Amino acid sequence: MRIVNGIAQNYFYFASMVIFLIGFHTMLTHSNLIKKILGMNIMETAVFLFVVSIGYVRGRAAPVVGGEAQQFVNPLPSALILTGLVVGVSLTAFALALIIKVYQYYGTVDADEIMQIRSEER
Amino acid sequence: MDMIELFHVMLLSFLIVCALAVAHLRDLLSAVIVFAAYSLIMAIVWQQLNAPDIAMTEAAMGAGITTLLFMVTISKTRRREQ
Amino acid sequence: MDDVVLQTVTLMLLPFIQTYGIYIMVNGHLTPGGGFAGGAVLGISLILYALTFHVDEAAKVYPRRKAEALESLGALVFIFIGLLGVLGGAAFLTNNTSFLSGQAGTLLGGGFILPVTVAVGLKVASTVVTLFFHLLEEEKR
Amino acid sequence: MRRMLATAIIILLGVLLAAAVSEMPPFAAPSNPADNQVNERYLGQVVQEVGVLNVISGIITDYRAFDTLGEAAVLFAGIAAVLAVLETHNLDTYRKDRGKNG
Amino acid sequence: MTHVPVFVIISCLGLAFALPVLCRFRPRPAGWLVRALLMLNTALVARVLLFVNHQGTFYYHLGSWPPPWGIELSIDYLGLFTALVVHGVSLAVVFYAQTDLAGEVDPRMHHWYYTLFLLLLASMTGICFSGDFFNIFVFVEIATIGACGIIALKRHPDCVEASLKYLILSTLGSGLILLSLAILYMVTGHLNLRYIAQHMPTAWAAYPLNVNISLALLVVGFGVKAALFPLHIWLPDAHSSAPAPSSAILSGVLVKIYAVALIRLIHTVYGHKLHQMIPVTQVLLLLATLAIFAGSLFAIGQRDIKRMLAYSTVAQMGYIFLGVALLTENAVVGGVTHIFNHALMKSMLFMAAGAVVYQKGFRRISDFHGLGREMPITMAVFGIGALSMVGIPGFNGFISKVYLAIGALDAGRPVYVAVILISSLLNAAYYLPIVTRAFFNQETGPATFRVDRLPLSMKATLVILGGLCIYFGLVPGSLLRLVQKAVQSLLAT
Repeated sequence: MRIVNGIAQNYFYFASMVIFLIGFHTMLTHSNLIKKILGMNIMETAVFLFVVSIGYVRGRAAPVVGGEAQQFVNPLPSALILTGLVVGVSLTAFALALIIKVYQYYGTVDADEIMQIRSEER
Repeated sequence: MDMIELFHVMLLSFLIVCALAVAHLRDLLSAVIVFAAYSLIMAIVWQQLNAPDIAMTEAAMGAGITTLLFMVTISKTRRREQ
Repeated sequence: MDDVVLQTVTLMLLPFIQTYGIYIMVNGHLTPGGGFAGGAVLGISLILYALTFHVDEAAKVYPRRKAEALESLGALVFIFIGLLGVLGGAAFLTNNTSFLSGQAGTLLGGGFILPVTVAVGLKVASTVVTLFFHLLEEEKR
Repeated sequence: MRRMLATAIIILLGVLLAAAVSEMPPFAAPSNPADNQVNERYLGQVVQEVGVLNVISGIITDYRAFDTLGEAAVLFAGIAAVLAVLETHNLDTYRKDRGKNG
Repeated sequence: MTHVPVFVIISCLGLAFALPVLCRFRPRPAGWLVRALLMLNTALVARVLLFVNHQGTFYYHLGSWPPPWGIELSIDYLGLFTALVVHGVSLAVVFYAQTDLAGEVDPRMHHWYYTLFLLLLASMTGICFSGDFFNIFVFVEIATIGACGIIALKRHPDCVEASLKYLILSTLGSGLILLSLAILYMVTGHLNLRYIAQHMPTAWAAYPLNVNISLALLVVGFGVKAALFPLHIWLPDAHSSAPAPSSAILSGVLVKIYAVALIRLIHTVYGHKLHQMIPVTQVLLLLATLAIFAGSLFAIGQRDIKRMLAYSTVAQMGYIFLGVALLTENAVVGGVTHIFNHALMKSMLFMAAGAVVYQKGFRRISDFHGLGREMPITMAVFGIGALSMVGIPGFNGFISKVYLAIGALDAGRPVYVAVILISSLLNAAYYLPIVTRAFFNQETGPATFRVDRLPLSMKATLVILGGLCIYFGLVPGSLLRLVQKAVQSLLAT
């Protein structure tokens, strides 16, 4: 019961963990490489959601000073995630470039088929 | 539970449903489009969490550029997952 | 691709998108936004142009060599500005708030923040454009 | 087989993370450990110390500017890797070289 | 002097940013610029090491912001020692790469190769110095892209595939590291390592499960990147298909940098709480033992020389983790010394294998008959590396194994002494046949020659590294004093 209460209270954290696991599962089980990269993106954004929700405080304003608001949410997680987002985009771009090249060499983007082709070549 | 929390829970369930859909769609192009929707909802969630900077960046980077890159890749490779 | 309506609408939209991108970038330290978001919007505007007209047309407007040079330049400017702190006798990346001699909380008020944001924004814009163009031009086999 | 293993790992991780979530500091409460002197200074002093209104911008370009330099380097590494890979494995030259070597 | 560490990082970054523009039309000067910069930086790092030895650890506040607000570099013994290893091996690799690279990477791509190499180098140095968890994460990401890039730059289908596999798995690892970072930030409210450690007791009292899970995620996340045993599946492909200089740097240094980062994080952040989290160290010990045996057994079954060396790396990472998980001072000294020794040996072995590929064009172990007569210097250096790997007294691999064994006895676990002895025999089972086959077999292998003679730059690099192996085997005193200081300052926190 205590656990259920804790989860209900931290529903944002719980949702981000669920999404994280969905992305993780997609990455582990699907053999299609593009699907793997999609899973990787979902996993990363889930972690980002988790970090951003750490910084949120109920009833406080966005961290832009100068208006009427006196109390602000924690700005540090947002600043970190801004970095994380860009990192994610560069990783995705590089992975996709490699996938295009894999397709040109092997004629497939399926990890299992590639493994088969390589074992036949040997 | 007040209105705003209900709204948050709705958004979060949307996110989970979108993530599941991305995992289960066999058509990669549809999966990428659902992923774009996922990114946009994520941007709205971040707006709701009072983090407008990253909401903006996610809307431009995640929903815009990542989706475009995925689409280009799919157009160069195969569209369906076996 | 050669749809006149699409092309006209794109041409009408482009200035607004680009103005918005530059606004986000330059005003990043006063309102939500910043180099990364603004740069991405700027980059997307060029991608839109490339999609409605043709990649070659876009390459004429924004040559690839220039884009690649700008990527290096943006990052180098960042390092150079950081080194100014060392020259001033402090640590690397130390901000000198009187660098642009503006009032705190105004456009020029953040010391080296405005130049850094613009450098990063331009770098992001050209990175996005280069990435997209190069991936698009891969032949299909 | 691999699916079963992956599902087992996910379920294990899920149970652990759910237990962790129930133990985490309450969401959106003002007195969390993360709400400490660090962001007090960021929020309270940013106008005097840095001269900007957007606190996040102040953090990424001044307080933690080295991270942003690293981020620019990540972006640069990404684009350099993409360009180099696409150019190295250019199919036209690949076919040409293959034809040369028989 | 205080600016030097940050200068080392940003000069690498700056040259990396400038190279694609500078060398767009003439890629040739790129190599010389990199070599010059590396020589300067190696000298600077060595100078800072002397300075720290004299003055003690110092901290550098980037942007002049004091720690909990800004990012700080903590320049301590362990970081400097690792940075010196990184720079030394990189220096050898770039001199070796001067001629070898032309055989494996398209000459028009050399400046891209050096760009990615420099980014990798800068990030490795950054990981060594940084005292901020998120900063470490950013550098880890740069290192990921750089490492995958320098694998994929050889025009061969296997390289692209290996690079992609590596990229996907290390992104998985980074995701776990970021999650661990987030949980730590949530329960302590800090990102600076020293401040996290300071707030750890209260966090441990209030949220024990979260602290434990963050440690587990950290170990798994860095474990993927450092090729800890069941998570090593990317390593054989990536390290064997890459160009020889990349293999040397990836296998010789990069995996160890992640191990060092893990050691530093575990010891500074969790510190004395680690003894209350016995399961984690127990699991680590078990995995390390499995890694030592499984890596060696897999290596015995390989027919390709570079694949065999890659599996051997898995086994040797097991030694390092064994030393770390035993938690006694001598064991950690053994582990950290092994980081140095293995970096030296493995990069040398990969370069020797690369030299064989460069001159003869084959890499199957069965073709090595009588190679000792055709390439005496290369195979002699290979023999030194092999003997050192086995742990023959007089070579540097022996020293670290002795310290590991003493550490195991200190910890009251003599069973690990047996592990070390048996694994040495296993090492002998796959390294020594190559050497005997090359020198004492009367048959001759395939008489193919791609080039008549090995270039001087390759020979000289190999000979110098081989000499260093023997030197540190015979006169390990200065090295050990340094490592002991590093370990003492690490364990004291």
